[in-house]
Amino acid sequence: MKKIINDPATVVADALRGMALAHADLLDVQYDPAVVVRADAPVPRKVAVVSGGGSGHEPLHGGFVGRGMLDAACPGAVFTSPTPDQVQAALARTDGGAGAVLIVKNYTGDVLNFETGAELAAVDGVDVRTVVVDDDVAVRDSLFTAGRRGVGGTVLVEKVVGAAAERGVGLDGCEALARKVIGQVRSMGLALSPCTVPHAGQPSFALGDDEMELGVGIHGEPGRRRVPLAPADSLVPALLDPILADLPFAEGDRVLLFTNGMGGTPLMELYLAHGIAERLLAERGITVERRLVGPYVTSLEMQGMSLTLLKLDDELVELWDAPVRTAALRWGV
Amino acid sequence: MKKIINDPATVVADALRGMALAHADLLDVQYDPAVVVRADAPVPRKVAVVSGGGSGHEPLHGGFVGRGMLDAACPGAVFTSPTPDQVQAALARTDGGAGAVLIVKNYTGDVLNFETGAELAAVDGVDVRTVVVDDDVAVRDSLFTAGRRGVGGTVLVEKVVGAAAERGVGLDGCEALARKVIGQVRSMGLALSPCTVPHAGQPSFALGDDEMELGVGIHGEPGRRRVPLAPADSLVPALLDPILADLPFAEGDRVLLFTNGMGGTPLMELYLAHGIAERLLAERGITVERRLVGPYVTSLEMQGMSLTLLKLDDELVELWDAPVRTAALRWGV
Amino acid sequence: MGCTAERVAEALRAVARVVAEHRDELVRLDREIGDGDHGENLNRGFAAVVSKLDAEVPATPGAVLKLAATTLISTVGGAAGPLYGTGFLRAAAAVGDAGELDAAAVAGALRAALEGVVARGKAVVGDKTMVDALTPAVGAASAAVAGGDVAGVLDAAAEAAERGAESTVPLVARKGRASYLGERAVGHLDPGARSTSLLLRALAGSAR
Amino acid sequence: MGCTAERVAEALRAVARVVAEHRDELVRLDREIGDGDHGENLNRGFAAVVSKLDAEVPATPGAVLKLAATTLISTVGGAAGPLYGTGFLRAAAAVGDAGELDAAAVAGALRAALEGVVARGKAVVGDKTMVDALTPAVGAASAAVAGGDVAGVLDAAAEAAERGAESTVPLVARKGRASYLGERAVGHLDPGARSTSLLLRALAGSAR
Ligand SMILES: Nc1ncnc2c1ncn2[C@@H]1O[C@H](COP(=O)(O)OP(=O)(O)O)[C@@H](O)[C@H]1O
Ligand SMILES: Nc1ncnc2c1ncn2[C@@H]1O[C@H](COP(=O)(O)OP(=O)(O)O)[C@@H](O)[C@H]1O
Ligand SMILES: [Mg+2]
Ligand SMILES: [Mg+2]
Ligand SMILES: [Mg+2]
Ligand SMILES: [Mg+2]
Repeated sequence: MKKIINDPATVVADALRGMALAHADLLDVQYDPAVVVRADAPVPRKVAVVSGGGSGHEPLHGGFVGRGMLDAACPGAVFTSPTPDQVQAALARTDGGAGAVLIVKNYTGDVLNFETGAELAAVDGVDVRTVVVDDDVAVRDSLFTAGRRGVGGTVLVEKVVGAAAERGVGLDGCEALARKVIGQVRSMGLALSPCTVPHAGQPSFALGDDEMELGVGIHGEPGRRRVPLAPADSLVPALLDPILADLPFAEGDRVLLFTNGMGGTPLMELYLAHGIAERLLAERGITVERRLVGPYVTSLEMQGMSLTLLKLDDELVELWDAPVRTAALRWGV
Repeated sequence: MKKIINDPATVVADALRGMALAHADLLDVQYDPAVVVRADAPVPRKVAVVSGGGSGHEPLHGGFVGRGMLDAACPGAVFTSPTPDQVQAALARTDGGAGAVLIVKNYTGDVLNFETGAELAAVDGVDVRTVVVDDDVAVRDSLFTAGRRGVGGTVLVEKVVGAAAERGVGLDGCEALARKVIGQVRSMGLALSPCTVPHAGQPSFALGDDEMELGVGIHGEPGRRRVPLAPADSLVPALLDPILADLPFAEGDRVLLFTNGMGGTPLMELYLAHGIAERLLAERGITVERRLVGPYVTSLEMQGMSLTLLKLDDELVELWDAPVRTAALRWGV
Repeated sequence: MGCTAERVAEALRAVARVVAEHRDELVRLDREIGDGDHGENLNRGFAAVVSKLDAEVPATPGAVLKLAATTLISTVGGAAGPLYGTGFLRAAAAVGDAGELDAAAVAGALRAALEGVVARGKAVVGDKTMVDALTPAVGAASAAVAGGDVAGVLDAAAEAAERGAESTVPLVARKGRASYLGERAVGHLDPGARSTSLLLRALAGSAR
Repeated sequence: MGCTAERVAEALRAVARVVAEHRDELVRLDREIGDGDHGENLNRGFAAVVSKLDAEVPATPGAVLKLAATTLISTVGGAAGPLYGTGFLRAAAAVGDAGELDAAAVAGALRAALEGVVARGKAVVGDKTMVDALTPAVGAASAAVAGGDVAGVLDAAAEAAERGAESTVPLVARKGRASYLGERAVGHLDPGARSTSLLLRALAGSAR
């Protein structure tokens, strides 16, 4: 295992210390329990937007804390959901009296821990609305399973709801918006190489030189199918087609296309894949109105990518374009 | 070789096509010869700031094209300097009548090709001032060698000169500023793993499981020394100490600390290393006034990092803080 | 010879030792069909329990179990944190403020723990989770109460849990992270079922 | 029997074939002490030269050499692009608008090429660059002019270039990317010296 760390047991706290120094103008970091908070929290009368999850997906979620996006993020151990006391503390620190939207990725651990944290915060008197993002079309959904995973779409939910809250939209409105975005966002990913969790010390799975994992998750979980490596012209439709078929997206739709890197894939390859995806969407009469390209929801150093498609309307475009000032996304301010 | 590409021979053009679509509001891309140009170029009466180099270091340089930074970037083949006709075309497209500063990283190929390009542009009537960035303290300098390499410091030169040009500083002033920044910026890097150039198909060097390359370049060139892997608390001073000793930086200095990722190293590790570097600087009485943390000068998927230290004064702080709107750096606008 | 608070604390220390010894095995099992953190998470959690117990052992078995519950909830994270945490919390509630636990109380605590895990996680037997180990353990523990002591009850529970854990190998998972794998989870032991059987075996060993 | 424009074009096609055949070798040599692009860059450049020649062969040897020069400059990049480009440009200037080149003209063109490479790159013999191959080649070519034909001159040049390239193996580099390696460049053949010897051998072969 080759990592720039001291001790796997302290890696999250050690990284948070550096992050706090790097972004002292934006963030306030507390350590026990660990929470990354917007520097000017709580913002009076604003709905607090709070998220979190296992670490190792940076910049998700701490990189999205700041004006126009998240009020707080709860970083768990690497690939491990945070604990309820972190969630409770985040909600307490950001409560401006207007309630909170808690954005949770759909993993059993995250759902259970955030649920408990929200219960504790409710006892503290915070009106908490929990929304669960489950945009990964690679996972077959059913009442009898854990359901779809939350992946790249989470960033878009956080941006849109964060923008609405910043404009003064109330708790019901923010919750409804979150559900709307979740309803019309879909994603799928692939991995060319695995990643190594610091405390595990070994790669999460083994891939042959000419293999890739299609439908991989963001925790180094093996994907749904192992398939032969292929040129980008084949990889991109292998992600895009299931996404398009799922919602489904149709001719005439306006979309945001988010081409995400898993961490170890160079920007050059992401741009290349993005270009192919845009061409394929144009061929189907789907209009790409907004785009995001880069490593925003990562799996440590895993090589791979995901595509996320969000169906847009004027309201969502406006909220996407609204000013945002965080470590990882910033515009208009 | 595992990459999301179609054909090694077309990878740069294919990526540029995606980049052009992803940032149509900021950039204009032309393909023959390949140049990435600011969308509103030429800006009348503004000094044009132009750079470029081999591809594979993204977001350098194309990701820094836009208001407040570069007017154009010339992307060469992967790890290969661009050709003179690209430089000539970039200078022609961005000439607003106030001359141009050409920012070149100190590699034989880059220097020779940019030199020729600048000569061709001079014939076209553009007043071109070439500055050569050579901030890498890992390389021993001498009149009888190729001299130090240009690495992470290049981003800082581009930002500062770009901001000055945007404010209307003239050609002499911009050139002087560039030389000033080059005079007080120093960098050093290390690699934990090599990278694979698409057309080579094989890693640039082999590293044992417990080895790293200290003083590595950004082209997959082997570094100066191969040393045993060590905890972050040892790695960071191994980069920082030679930097501090070189300028030298001294107690009371104000600095910008740039903790750069080589591509394949997770943001978490960069923050962790950044935190250590800030602590070490504080111990020496050096004040970190500005910081930049992230993968900005990369070597494809190489795992590793570099540190860059720029000595600041009020003028440089102001230019660093000035608005910038590019694909990779954006604030204030 | 019932179980005092001290004995329960001892038992938890034994659990922590066993979890530490099997940390890497649990990480490996979770790497195969999950995300590779199960051993690390439990080890962090039980180490925290031990350091709390080192500071002070609460007065009653129930209070010790409650301390373990809250500590696990606030240090483990992941799916296992709330599930084991809820299990211990329900077990604490079940034993009330009794000063000592007899065989029936232990069996009752196990049953309450199972109910807590199921209430939280909604898994049923056959979903390839810790429930596949805990459910038969609870049945065996209840059956062993008549004429048995605490050690006998826990022995029976551990024995059944081990078989229950083994039974997860051929299954497709329907809950937790392994459910994303479909058929590819077949042939692998569920890490949570394995940790449940290790916990019960450690408790049984400590009761003897 | 001097060299016509057609013959020079043929010779450049031969060079392109040899470079393509040795592309991977040059990439490997450059990976060892540089950045692994030398074979790819030259291959791209000479392939471009061939496609220009396929479209139209200019009228004089000098014009053919100039076409090669400008094409190499605008397609190769890296250090080798401007260096070889300048070399060809100076060779073109040296031969002027002669319709055919004799042995003396070829030797003179080689000397002009070397001067161009040195003017651009400022390397001297022993710096572990293409200059280490080209310098002895120029000397040998001049010596072979008396009583020799074009093929003889180029044979002598290629032979000397091969020995010159080999001589780079034990050297520490003082120019180009390999100079960053210090002692670690010792024991490796310089890719640019190797490509120079390949070019000259291809030219010699084509002249026979
Ligand atoms: N819904 C559930 N009900 C009961 N047990 C579950 C459930 N989901 C997961 N588990 C158990 O949790 C174990 C995984 O725990 P752990 O690795 O700590 O959490 P995570 O999956 O969040 O990384 C699984 O092996 C399984 O036994
Ligand atoms: N200053 C110089 N003078 C002469 N030849 C040089 C000089 N610098 C480099 N070279 C030659 O160029 C070769 C490398 O070419 P190439 O790999 O194409 O360029 P780059 O180093 O830019 O990747 C070296 O092997 C060496 O022979
Ligand atoms: Mg986990
Ligand atoms: Mg090169
Ligand atoms: Mg797990
Ligand atoms: Mg090279």
